Amino acid sequence: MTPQRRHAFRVAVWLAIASEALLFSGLFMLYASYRSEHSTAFHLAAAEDVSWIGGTNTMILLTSSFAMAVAIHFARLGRRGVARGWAAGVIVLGCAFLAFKGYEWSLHLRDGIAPGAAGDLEGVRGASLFFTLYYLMTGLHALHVIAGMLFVAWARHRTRRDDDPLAIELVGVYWHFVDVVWVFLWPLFYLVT
Amino acid sequence: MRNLIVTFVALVVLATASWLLSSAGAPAWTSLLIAAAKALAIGWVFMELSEAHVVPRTIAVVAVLFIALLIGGTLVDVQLR
Amino acid sequence: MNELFHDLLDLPPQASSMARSIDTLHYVVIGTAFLVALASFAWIAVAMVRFRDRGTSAAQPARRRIRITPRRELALAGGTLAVFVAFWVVGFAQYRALRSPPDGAMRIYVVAKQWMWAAVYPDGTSVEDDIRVPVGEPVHLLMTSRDVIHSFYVAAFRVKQDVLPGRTTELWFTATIPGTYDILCAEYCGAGHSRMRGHVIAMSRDDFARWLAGHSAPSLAATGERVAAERGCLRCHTVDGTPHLGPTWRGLYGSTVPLSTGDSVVADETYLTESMMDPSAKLRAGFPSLMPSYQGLLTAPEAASIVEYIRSLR
Amino acid sequence: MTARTSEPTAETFWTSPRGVRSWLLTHDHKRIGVMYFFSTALMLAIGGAFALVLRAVLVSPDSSLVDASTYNKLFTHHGIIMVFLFMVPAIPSAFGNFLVPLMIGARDVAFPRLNLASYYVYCVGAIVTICALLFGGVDTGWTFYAPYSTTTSTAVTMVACGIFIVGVSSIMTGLNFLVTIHTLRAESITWRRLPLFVWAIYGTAIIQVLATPVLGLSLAVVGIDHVWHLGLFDPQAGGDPVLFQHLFWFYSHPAVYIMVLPAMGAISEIVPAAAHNRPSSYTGIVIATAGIALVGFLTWGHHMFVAGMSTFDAGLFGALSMFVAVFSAIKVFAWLGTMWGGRITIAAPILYVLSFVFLFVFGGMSGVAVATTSLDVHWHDTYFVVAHFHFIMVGGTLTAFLAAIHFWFPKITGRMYSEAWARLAWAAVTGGFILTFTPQFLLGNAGMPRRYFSYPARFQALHVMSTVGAFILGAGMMLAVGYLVVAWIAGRRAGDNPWQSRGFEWRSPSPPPPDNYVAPMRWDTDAYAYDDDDAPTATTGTAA
Ligand code: HEA
Ligand code: HEA
Ligand code: HEC
Ligand code: CUA
Ligand SMILES: [Cu+2]
Repeated sequence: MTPQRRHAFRVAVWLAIASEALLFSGLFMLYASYRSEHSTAFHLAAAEDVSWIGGTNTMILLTSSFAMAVAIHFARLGRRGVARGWAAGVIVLGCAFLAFKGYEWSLHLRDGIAPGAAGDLEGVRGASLFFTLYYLMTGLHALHVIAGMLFVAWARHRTRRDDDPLAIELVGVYWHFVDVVWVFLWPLFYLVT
Repeated sequence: MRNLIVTFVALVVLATASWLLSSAGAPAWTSLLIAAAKALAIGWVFMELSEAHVVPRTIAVVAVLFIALLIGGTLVDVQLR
Repeated sequence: MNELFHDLLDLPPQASSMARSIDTLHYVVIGTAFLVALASFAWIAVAMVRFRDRGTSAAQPARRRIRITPRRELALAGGTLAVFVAFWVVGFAQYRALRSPPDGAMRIYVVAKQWMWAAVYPDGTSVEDDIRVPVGEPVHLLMTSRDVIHSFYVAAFRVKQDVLPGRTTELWFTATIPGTYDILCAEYCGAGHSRMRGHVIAMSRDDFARWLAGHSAPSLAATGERVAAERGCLRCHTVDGTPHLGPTWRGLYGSTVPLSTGDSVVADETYLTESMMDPSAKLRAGFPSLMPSYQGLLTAPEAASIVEYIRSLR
Repeated sequence: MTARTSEPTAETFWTSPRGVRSWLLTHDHKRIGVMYFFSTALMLAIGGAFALVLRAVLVSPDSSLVDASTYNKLFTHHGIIMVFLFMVPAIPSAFGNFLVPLMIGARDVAFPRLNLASYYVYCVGAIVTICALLFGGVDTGWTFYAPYSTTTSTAVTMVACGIFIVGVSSIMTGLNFLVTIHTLRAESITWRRLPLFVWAIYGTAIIQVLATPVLGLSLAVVGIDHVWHLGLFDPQAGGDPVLFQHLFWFYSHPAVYIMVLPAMGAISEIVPAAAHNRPSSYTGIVIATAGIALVGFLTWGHHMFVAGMSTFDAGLFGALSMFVAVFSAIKVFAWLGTMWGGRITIAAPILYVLSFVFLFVFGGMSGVAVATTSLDVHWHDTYFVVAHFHFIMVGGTLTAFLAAIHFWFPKITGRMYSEAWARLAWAAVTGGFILTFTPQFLLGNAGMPRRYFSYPARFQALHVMSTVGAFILGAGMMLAVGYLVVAWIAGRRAGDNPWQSRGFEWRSPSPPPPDNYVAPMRWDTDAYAYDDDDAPTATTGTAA
């Protein structure tokens, strides 16, 4: 592959990420505005989120990003077997993240906290907005985690016949982006109690 | 490889610090500041912006600016009306 | 001059105190637009005649090239920007005036719903679709909607303001010519949007006073007193100046209220209404977040009546 | 004329390879451009048909042709079809696809398969959007303002889905162009020699990639809310309807520049080619393109001056709108300068340019007028605004689209249309346009709100004029369809470069062969090298 072609792929992936970032930005904008309009409600509501799950998931994604970076590192050295191992780690961590996320959603749903519904905080104006945004933002993020895992699996598969590390590198950039989004979701939904 | 490990450790330390600070009742902007620092570290090292061509770097900066623009422009309205 | 442009541009009567000056700006802006467009057209048309390809004929004028050097470019852009900025300066000054109701204006509470306009006067008179106002006196509308967004538009006064559910928006005007002027809903609001029309009827002060007197109803403030008692506001609020669970209402209106965030606000109609509908949005310093929201429990006229009541406690 | 005419038997992209399958699965940017052209033109016809029904209804103050809710659906779908299915993709995806690779000396775009995919994604989105009509359609206006859009009982979710899908296609196209322009330029076509149309597509693509996702999000949120009643914009739950407007306009103001930048790009190519003159300020046009693309993101709030936005934001967005308008003025000055002193070929393209400049300048200045805060209080949501945007979108962009068709028709088909018919159609379109939309400015002045099915009788005379104009305009467009189809089938051969343009795209045969060039190319003169062109000779296909 020509250097020019590599450059083309890198630019394309970065553009796609910029576009995705703006997709999320709309929800971040709603969060920021509603938080400034209903700061007490958002405080109270954030306390309902399960903080150990949030913390664990943060660590999981940070670790997965690290694993991704290591996988790329080995792919470049030509040690494709090692790279595949680390990439598998990324996928496993992604699954773990989703499992915790799903568990937390189920806890919420049991407590009557659903999109548009605020459980015990039903009377507090603005609390249901918090939870709607919580579901929309973590839901959209979860979709990106799933997409990211599929990409990683695909790139991992490619390394079997192709020793070009480009695919895994590009997929890695995307995966890190998914991590960055979570880095912001975590304080917004768990830490601002 | 060393870079990667150092970054990872730094990320974990920052995350822990953020968690401790918030349970100690620090204001919300501290954890957002830390989040920004983490995002920067991930972008610079893991996403390899440090070695990237100007084009990806420019794209990243422009995207961040536009996000700030959307949130800023609206927030100004919400606060001032 | 005003007459000529006014008729040429098919503008409605200038029936409010602001209309004349807004129209003057209108003439300047549209006049500039027209002249610039015409000049560009003429330029190209002349070029197309003078420099048309004459084939082999020797009459072809020599090739010339206008180069817009950076210096010329800056001059052109700067000149254009200066014109636009001038529009902005005058326009924004007028806009701020349009958005700042004068003190002591007569207040009318307006409620929009699909697809009609209702209004209540401070003395309790309520009307539908036909809002009467005295000529020469500033009128201050406090508007809210019961369903979707509407927009209160009186072309003859050159005023318009969207009317939102869950929020109070304001608009003011001083009618200058007696007459009947259309209120047209200017924000799309469903099947009846184009029929959501009303009238502002501007009458001389005497006629207006006579009309109002003919409609005696319990005043808004009196209604407010009753509603406040019925809804249990007075369990937490006093009207004698002593704080209870909540702050007292005496002297509240127009005062500067310290907030828990350290900021402060002036307790005007919008703040008071917001405090009923969304009490936790702006917490008064020194009080707990105790008050429930009355969104959906108080109707818009009831909220307006309580505001009037609090206002009467000065 | 010394232009070498390609042999009729030479292979062109039209015929090689043959077969329906080869078209449907093509990776050739030219074929994809042509398919986009026909699809978007079909959308123009449908949207135009809706417009004519609207105009017919508005002839009388209380029409019995349709009822109020049908009328509301008609203007909603008119706006949606025209904006999202016709105008946003029309010039970038049809002409952009066809021309950009030819103008940068490439054989294709960077990602041909992505390009084809974007076309099919567009088709799916368009079909979903249009099929929503079968499910009753939507009646929200193309702006989908909450809380009306979340509470109406019409097919909001389906249309939101359709537009979302079209948006994905738009992002794919923009991304593809950005990468193509960055990585596939022929070595000697440097940034400073990039044709102005390519610059325009570049600016457009930036907006497509960065603004479209926000539109997608806002429609997704409305669609979801409409189904599950989450109350995200419902004041009852503490929601704020004005925030939806912020989201919507953050895309939709930049989107108006998606709709005008490519049109300006086409004009920037046609003017030098028709006047045989170097642009009077290449750099100015490039800077203005970038300025519009970037500063255009700073003005969205000017749609909300009376929406209950803060006074501070109103002043800020008003001022920034004035600022961005200057960039358009810079372009106009550059075109005017270029027209002076050249050797102008009087033919259909330049006639459309003449109309374009007049209508765009007045339409743009009416934009400046509505950006003047105090004036917009009177004009907002009246026919003045309707006239403003039709002046730019129909008088500007649609006119430029027609200019582009007439200019590049010989490039694409290798044939020439009848000039006499073309002038007749031009006169009908321009005259009809002016008659349609000038009265609407006056209606707005007089206080006629938009989206009104019935109206006070005093507005009738102007409405009737407008309707008459619309039918003349429609007739002109149909006429154009007629002679263009005839010319496509049976027109005379045009030669490779009938306009004797120096543009890069004219240096390959017309119509181009599947791989764009028959011989290796050198680009030693730039795309506007008319300086020594007093007895023009063709520059076709400079083989190395
Ligand atoms: C292609 C589409 C397009 C384009 C290019 C524009 C361009 C502009 N628009 Fe327009 N606009 C729309 C499409 C477009 N608009 C649509 C669809 C709506 C309505 C949406 C809805 O509500 O449904 C709208 C509505 C709209 C509004 C809201 C009105 C309202 O709802 O109340 C405003 C307000 O500021 C505005 C402003 C502008 C400005 C300042 C420009 C500027 O960019 C114009 C710049 C151009 C020029 C200024 C011309 C060139 C100038 C010269 C040659 C000047 C020389 C001058 C001197 C020397 C003095 N537009
Ligand atoms: C790109 C955009 C675009 C274009 C090109 C047009 C074109 C036209 N528009 Fe439209 N319009 C909008 C975008 C556009 N419009 C938008 C965004 C709105 C706001 C919607 C809302 O409020 O939500 C609007 C609203 C709008 C209204 C206001 C409705 C209201 O507020 O109540 C009116 C009324 O006159 C109108 C009229 C017209 C007319 C007469 C044309 C004419 O120029 C059309 C001319 C074209 C044709 C007549 C088609 C030509 C025919 C063929 C090519 C047929 C050949 C066919 C075959 C051979 C199969 N439009
Ligand atoms: C359970 C007690 C309680 C009830 C009942 C109650 N309030 Fe309050 N109210 C408060 C408290 C406490 C505050 C101060 C904290 C705050 O700003 O929310 C307050 C603040 C206010 C304010 C803002 C005053 C200021 O100084 O900032 C207004 C106006 C108000 N209430 C109106 C009403 C009305 C009208 C009702 C009845 C329809 C009502 N309240 C019922 C407790 C109550
Ligand atoms: Cu009410 Cu339109
Ligand atoms: Cu705009």
